[in-house]
Amino acid sequence: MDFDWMKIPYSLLTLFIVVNYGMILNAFIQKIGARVGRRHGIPIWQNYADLIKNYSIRSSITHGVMFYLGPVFRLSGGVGLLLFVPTIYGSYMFSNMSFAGDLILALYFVFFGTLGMALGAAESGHPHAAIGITRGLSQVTAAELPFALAVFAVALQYQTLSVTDIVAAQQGSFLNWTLFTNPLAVTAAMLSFLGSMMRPPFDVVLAPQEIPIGPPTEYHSSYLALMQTNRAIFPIAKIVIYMNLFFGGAASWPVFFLKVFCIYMISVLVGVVFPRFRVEQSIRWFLIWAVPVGILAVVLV
Amino acid sequence: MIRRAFVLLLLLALGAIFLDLLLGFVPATELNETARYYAERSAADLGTANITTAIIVTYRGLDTLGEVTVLFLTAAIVGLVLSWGRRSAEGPQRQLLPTGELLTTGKNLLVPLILLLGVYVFVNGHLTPGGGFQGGAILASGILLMLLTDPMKRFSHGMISAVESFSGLVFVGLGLLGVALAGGFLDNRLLPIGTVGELFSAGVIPIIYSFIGLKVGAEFSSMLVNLSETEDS
Amino acid sequence: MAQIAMATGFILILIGLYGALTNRNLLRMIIGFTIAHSGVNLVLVAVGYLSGRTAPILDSAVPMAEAAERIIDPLPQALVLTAIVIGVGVTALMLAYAYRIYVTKGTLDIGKCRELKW
Amino acid sequence: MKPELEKRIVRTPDGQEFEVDPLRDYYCEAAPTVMPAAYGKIVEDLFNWARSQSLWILGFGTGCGAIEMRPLMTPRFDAYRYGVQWRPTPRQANLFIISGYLSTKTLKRAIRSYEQMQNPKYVVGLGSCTINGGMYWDSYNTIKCLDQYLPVDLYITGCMPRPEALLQGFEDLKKLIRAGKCEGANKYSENFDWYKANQKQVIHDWDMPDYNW
Amino acid sequence: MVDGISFIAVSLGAAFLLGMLRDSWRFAAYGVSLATLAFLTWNAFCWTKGFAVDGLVPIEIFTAGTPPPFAVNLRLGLTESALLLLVHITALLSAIYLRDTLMQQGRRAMSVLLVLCMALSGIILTRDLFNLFVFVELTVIASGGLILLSQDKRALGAGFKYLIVSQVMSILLLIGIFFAYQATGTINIDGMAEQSALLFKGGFLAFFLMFMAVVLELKPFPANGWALDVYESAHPAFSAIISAAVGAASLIALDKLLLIAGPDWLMLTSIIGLITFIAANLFGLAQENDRRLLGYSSVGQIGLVMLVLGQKDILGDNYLFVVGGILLAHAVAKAGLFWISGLVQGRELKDWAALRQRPLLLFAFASFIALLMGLPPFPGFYAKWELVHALAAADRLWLLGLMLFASLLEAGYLFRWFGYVIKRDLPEQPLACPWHKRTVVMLALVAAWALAYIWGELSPHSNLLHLLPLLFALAFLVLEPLPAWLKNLLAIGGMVVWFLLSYPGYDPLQLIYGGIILIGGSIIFLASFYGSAQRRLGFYPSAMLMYAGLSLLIVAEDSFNFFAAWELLTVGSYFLILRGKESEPHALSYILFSLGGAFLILAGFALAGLGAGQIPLARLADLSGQTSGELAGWVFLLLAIGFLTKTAAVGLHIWLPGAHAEAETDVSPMVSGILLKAGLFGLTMLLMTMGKQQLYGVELTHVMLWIGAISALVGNLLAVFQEDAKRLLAYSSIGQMGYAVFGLAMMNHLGWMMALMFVINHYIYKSMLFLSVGGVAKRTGTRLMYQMGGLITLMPLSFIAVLIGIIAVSGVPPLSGFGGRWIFYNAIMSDEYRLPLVIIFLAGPIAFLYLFRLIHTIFLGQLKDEHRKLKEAPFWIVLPQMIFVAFLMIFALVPGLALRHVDVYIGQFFAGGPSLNWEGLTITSQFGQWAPIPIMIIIGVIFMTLFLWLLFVNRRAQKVKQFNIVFAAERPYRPETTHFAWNFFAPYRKALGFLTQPLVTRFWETLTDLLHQLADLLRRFYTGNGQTYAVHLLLFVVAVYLLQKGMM
Repeated sequence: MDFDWMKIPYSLLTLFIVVNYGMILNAFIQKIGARVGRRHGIPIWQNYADLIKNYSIRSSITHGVMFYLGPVFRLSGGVGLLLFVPTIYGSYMFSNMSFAGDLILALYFVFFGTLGMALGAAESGHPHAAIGITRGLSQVTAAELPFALAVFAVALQYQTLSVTDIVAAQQGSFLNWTLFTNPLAVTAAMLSFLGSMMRPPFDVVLAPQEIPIGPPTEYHSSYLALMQTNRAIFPIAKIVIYMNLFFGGAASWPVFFLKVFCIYMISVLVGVVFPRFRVEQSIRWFLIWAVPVGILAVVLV
Repeated sequence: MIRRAFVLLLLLALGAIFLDLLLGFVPATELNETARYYAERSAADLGTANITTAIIVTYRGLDTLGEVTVLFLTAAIVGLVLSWGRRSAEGPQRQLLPTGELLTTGKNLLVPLILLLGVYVFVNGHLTPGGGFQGGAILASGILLMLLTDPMKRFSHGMISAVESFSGLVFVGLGLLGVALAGGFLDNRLLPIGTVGELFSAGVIPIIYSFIGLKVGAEFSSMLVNLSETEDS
Repeated sequence: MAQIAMATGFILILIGLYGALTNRNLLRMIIGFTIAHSGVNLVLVAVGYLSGRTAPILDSAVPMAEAAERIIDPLPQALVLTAIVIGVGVTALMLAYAYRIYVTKGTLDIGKCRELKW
Repeated sequence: MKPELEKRIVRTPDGQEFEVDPLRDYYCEAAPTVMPAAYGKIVEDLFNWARSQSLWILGFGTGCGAIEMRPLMTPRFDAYRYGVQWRPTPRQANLFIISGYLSTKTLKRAIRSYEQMQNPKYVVGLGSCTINGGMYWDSYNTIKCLDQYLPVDLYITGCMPRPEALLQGFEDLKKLIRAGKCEGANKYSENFDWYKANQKQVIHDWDMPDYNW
Repeated sequence: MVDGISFIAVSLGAAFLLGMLRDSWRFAAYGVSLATLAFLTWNAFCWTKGFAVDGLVPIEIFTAGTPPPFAVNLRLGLTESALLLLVHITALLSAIYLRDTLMQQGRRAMSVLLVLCMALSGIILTRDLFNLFVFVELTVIASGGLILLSQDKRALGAGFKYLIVSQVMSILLLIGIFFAYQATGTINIDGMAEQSALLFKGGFLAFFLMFMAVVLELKPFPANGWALDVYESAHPAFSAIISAAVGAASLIALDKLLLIAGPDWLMLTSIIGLITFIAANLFGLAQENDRRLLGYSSVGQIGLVMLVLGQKDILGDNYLFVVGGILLAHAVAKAGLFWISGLVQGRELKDWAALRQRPLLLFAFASFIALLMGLPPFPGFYAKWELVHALAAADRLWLLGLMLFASLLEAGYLFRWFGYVIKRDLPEQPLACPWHKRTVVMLALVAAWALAYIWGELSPHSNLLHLLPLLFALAFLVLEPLPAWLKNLLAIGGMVVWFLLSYPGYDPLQLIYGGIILIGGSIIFLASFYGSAQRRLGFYPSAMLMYAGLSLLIVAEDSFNFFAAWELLTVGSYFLILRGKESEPHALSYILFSLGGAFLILAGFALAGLGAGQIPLARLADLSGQTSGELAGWVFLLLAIGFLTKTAAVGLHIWLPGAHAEAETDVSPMVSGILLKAGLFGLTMLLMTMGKQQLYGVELTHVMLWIGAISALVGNLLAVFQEDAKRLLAYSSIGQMGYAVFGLAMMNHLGWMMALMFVINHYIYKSMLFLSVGGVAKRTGTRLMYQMGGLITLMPLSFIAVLIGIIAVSGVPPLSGFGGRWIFYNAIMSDEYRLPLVIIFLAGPIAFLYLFRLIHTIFLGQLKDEHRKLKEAPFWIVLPQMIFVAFLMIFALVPGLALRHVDVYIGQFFAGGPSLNWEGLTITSQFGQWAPIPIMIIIGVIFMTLFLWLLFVNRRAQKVKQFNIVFAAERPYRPETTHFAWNFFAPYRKALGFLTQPLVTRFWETLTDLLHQLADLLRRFYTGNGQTYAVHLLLFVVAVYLLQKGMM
């Protein structure tokens, strides 16, 4: 097979753009949260400071080999997810590594990081880490379900599993977006989106005071820095999928920034308004409110 | 009480079945094919005057063999069962009052006559109403009389058993000879059938019937003796 | 005639069975069965009876040629004899059993022989 | 010593017996090492800037000062805008505020928490109690001078200092960090024996390894 | 050979001769008896051989030189001679067995035994009704005498009850015979048969009474209380005679009567037989006394034969084959079991555990149980096959169904008993086994296998004992004394050689299954080298039996061979599962579900046969074309449910967790990784031939979709809440099989590809996981996960196996599990059923939960004190795991190696549907693409970059120990309280726990409880009172009378 080596620098470029955008977006979102709480909020570059500080920590400890692998899995998951999905529609170079697989690859690769993180955190031997993981996994099983249904509905609608083809089908007018052609699927997917963004009301997994930070309790310094990096990439990578599937994709970087921002804002706005669910409550919530919508979407498509 | 009522009810139902049988029963007016065959052929073929005897000893000799075996078996089992009790209790024998003179004399007088009658009945089984079973029963009644008059009298088990078994063997042996020499198992025509109505006629029927008589007599006696010996324990 | 005998026989059977099934004493049961057996034999003989005929023995009264018209069915007669003897055998066996049960258990009550059940 | 920490005999599933010494088997016994700044000046300046702009306070309230720290998160004071935030786990925190008097019992926990933080890490003593015992100067179970037990980078005086004083203290601390003068962790490692001796002098039921990794 | 009359004359003569001997000549008397019996046995054998092999014509024996019907006549044919052989051989062996008793009781007892033989011979030979009566009475009296031989005082009461009942029977019989004679004018059976019109005009009642009397001899329910008492208390050797010989003779008496009767009576006979069969087996469930249980079983088996007698009209030429098969199997097995019961000292079923002291006796016991159950290769198997086919062809389905149900009840108590024998503690009293008794049992064993061979030869289908794999498995019985490593080597060698031999004949589908079974099986056998210092008695025959069944299954071309292989693998795996430590109840439920499923399959094949004895499997395809109505749908339904029991579909799954979890370390992967594929293969075969079927408008494959989906959900969900690692894996298998069933049921090309992908994947990773978990459990001495933890450094290889395994299971790229998921999505794209998909979607992520739990609670977290010195799992257990890891990697990179050919092959069946394109490195479908190698490379590069960088940055990181964790300024004290493992997914349980309510378990438990309680309640009806029994008898007569009146 002939591989276009130029894809590598372009992928790195994509990565670079997304990391920075993610960092700023995260800070921006925190600022929104602060403003809702009538605070001034953090400076927009705060995340860079935190990241550099964590990389600059001099000492570190390790609990074993899986302890290293946790953050590695986590960040690989984020980066891989980003690279397996075409970022900019119509751009050969910014389609990154999406030749390797289709929507299903992306869908399942989401779990790569989750699984690795769970393993790494568990290796630390800290019970709170394990509790956090059980909460997270429990919740994600329910939260992913409406999304999977919506994806399936969309795939059925367009009769393809290729992300590029799905985006292509939505071009022309914004009325061609799945949002308008299949509102049920989008509703289900967006409800699931709330759950997978680790924001209130679905962030009991981290529960900072109850089980200090949850899974990454023992993580620090460069380990934590890798995870922070992922925290910048992963939501964006995820939103890219949503954008491509439901909101017509993005044909250029400005559209990309705008759409990602808007989609991210949905979870933020919900998050700042609602209090936190317990795990079983959120599972029930997804099953009662989101899944039926997804089922309707699949059945009616 | 409920149980009795239930049994009664069931028996009434059974009675209803029987009633059904009874009402459906049409008495024959003519002999059927089988009976006619016997009536017409037995005297000619087998030389017996008593058709029933012909049937018992020859035509359905196998039944009779079974019948004799039943008695043999019963005697053996009764002997087996009762002998356990005896074995366990070899205590001193019970003393009875002596039997009266009248009874003893009567017995002495009657027993030979009874035995003679018995022998007569089975020897003439092919000619007159009677036969081995009846004769044997009469023989056994003689033994019973002896037992009544002298409850402590002991008969030789070995002797009775030997007579019984020997008779049985002869019966089977004659039957097998029939296979070899005549028409089949238990065919009576080993010997010439002679003239109907004479004592020495009907082939081996009188012989077989005599041995049946002996055997039945021995078996009944054996049972009686065994039962009477249970008195001891 | 035959029907009367037969009916009597059936009644005897029922009486015998009733006795055998309601009395708990082994000896009484045996007697019940004996009565029933008598009834059976009566029925059997009645089956072979043809009214107005004589016993199946050839003699001067019944010459061979007329036998088929003069005698009753000889077969039931013969079979009944067998049946009687077998009945005697079974009765004797039952008596032996009753004796053994009495010796081992000291009772003649059938209701006491219930170690085996279910 | 708690019975759980005493040596004990354990049976393996296949029946052999061996001794477990919890203190040695469960805990790492290595001593802390001095970790000087390893990179060039520019890089270290950047790092120090980042460290100063990202003060993650360990959520550990010792004395009455703890109550003064809460308002910092409220809209009125909003410490977040200065890059200050609270972390519930010492692994991720780099600033330890001893918020008031420290009983010897709490000292033990404070030492353990401090040692579980990663180098570089900073200690701020809050209020007069941490400086000289304050109103508890003659108490039998509080320590009088925090400096003898943990390397303090900055004291904020007052009884109690107001949140504004705390904010001022953070700004001063930032200056110290940016100047590269906050090497408390290295100081602790260099004078490890001295600190340990002081600590053990007041903590009589010492039942942990010398350094809590 | 000697004239037929000798069977009567010789034994009678000998009996009379015994009477002439002295009481003290006991040896002589015993010698005469044995010689007589031996002579007659030989004679019967010669006759049987003459009729069977040399083609003699049946002979008539006239007595009294007069032709029938005027004199008694006898007939000797094949049936008669075979039964005579049975009677005499049983009597001869029992006489040998009874040596001490007979010597003690003397010649009278011997003559009673001889007379019994003679009476039975009479019943068998005679063609005359009254003669039959005489011999029946003789049998009664002789039996009454022999019952007395028992040491058991209770036998007296039982014997008396027997006599009471016999009296009533003889009254009925006599009256019946005479009235029948009166109606027809003949007393000969053949004569009466000719006159049957006459008989039924006036003499209906007469025949009814005769019929009832003979039926009552066969101990029909409910008039059989006495028989049970007799079986329980009589001497076992005598019980053997009653059960085997007397039963057989009574059956032929009934057969003779049925000659007279018309077809109406046949059905009546069948119904009586059926009720008896059901009731006896039901009551058997509640029995703990061995002999009484055998009694119930005897009564039941005789009932079954009665049922078959009643089906004479439809069995045609097979009548003798079927009756003979069942009857002889019953006779040999029951006689053998009764003889063994004489060796066992205790009278409770669990006392039979003493048999374990003598492996040969144990083998005999197992053979007898198999013989009774009609498992292959025993005659009952062939007979039941024919019977069921005939019943199905004649549309007597209710009879078929009830019969199979009762057989299942029978299996219930027989296998429970077998479980007791294998698993219960050795009783205090050892076996009493003098050599002559043992020899007798061994002769019965030989007879059992001889019958198996003969019936195989007689069978219109193939003789199973000619099948090489089966023989190879049986050969291991002989090889048992060898050391285990040698046997293991032989087993592996055998399987590999068989694979190489059969390889050219396989089509691609068979190749996949064959590869998994034979090569995969060999790899798992590597693990058996561990601990091969012991001999592992019973392991290799069982395992090889299972593999023999499996390897025959995939090459079976007709329904008969398929079903035989199915039964073989079921039995083999049952033995294997039973070997586990606590596996007794689970093995029982496994075999019951499996047999239930097998019966459904049998019924399905029978229905599909349309009157033919067997059909090529390919012919199933023509079924819907050939028949009208719903037949094809029913066949599909029955077969599918049968196969679904093996894949443990939800509702039928409750056997699996226990069976897989409790099995030995190297057995779990066999029964999970390989055995479950049998069900899938069955489904594949079924769907490939029959395709989609409808029943009452319901699309059955659609129902299967639902079943598959719900299995996946329930299996996964239940796995989440297990504390026991092996149970977790077992439940996970239920879920995985659910996926595979779902894939098959989709009935499209890609669905099948997915199912096959699951077949391969599930084999690899489930075997691997079971092995590594088994290895860990071996080292830690527990299977409870919360008692483990932190083993990663101690058992790194096991950890790697589990890690790779769970990544593969969860379907995360880049490992091979993802391939399955990818194909799955492509498959559902073209599928019109959407609702079950929702459930599958829900099930998917749940797998993460239990997989994470598995790896976390065992290998991560806190190490326990007592495990600090553990070593890595044994080499032989780790080796196959590493092979599997390599497999998994290769399969992940180049799935095309295995799947391309199958893809083409399956394509033939789903022409025109979407398929896959395997060109180049990327696999493309109509909807998307998947490039395993680029995925692996991309992920690998990212991963390694980050990993190396992190390692570099933290090169000076301090390695800390297990309690160096932040603990809210405190510190943990004990690993036990720090390891978060128990009730791991508590919030999940709160949210979705209601879905794991053990409804199915409760359903089956209620059902079995109900059956047991019903049995316990109803058996009280046998009060033990002789008079009550006689009342039952009368009640039965009246009831049948009313029934027959109603039917006519």
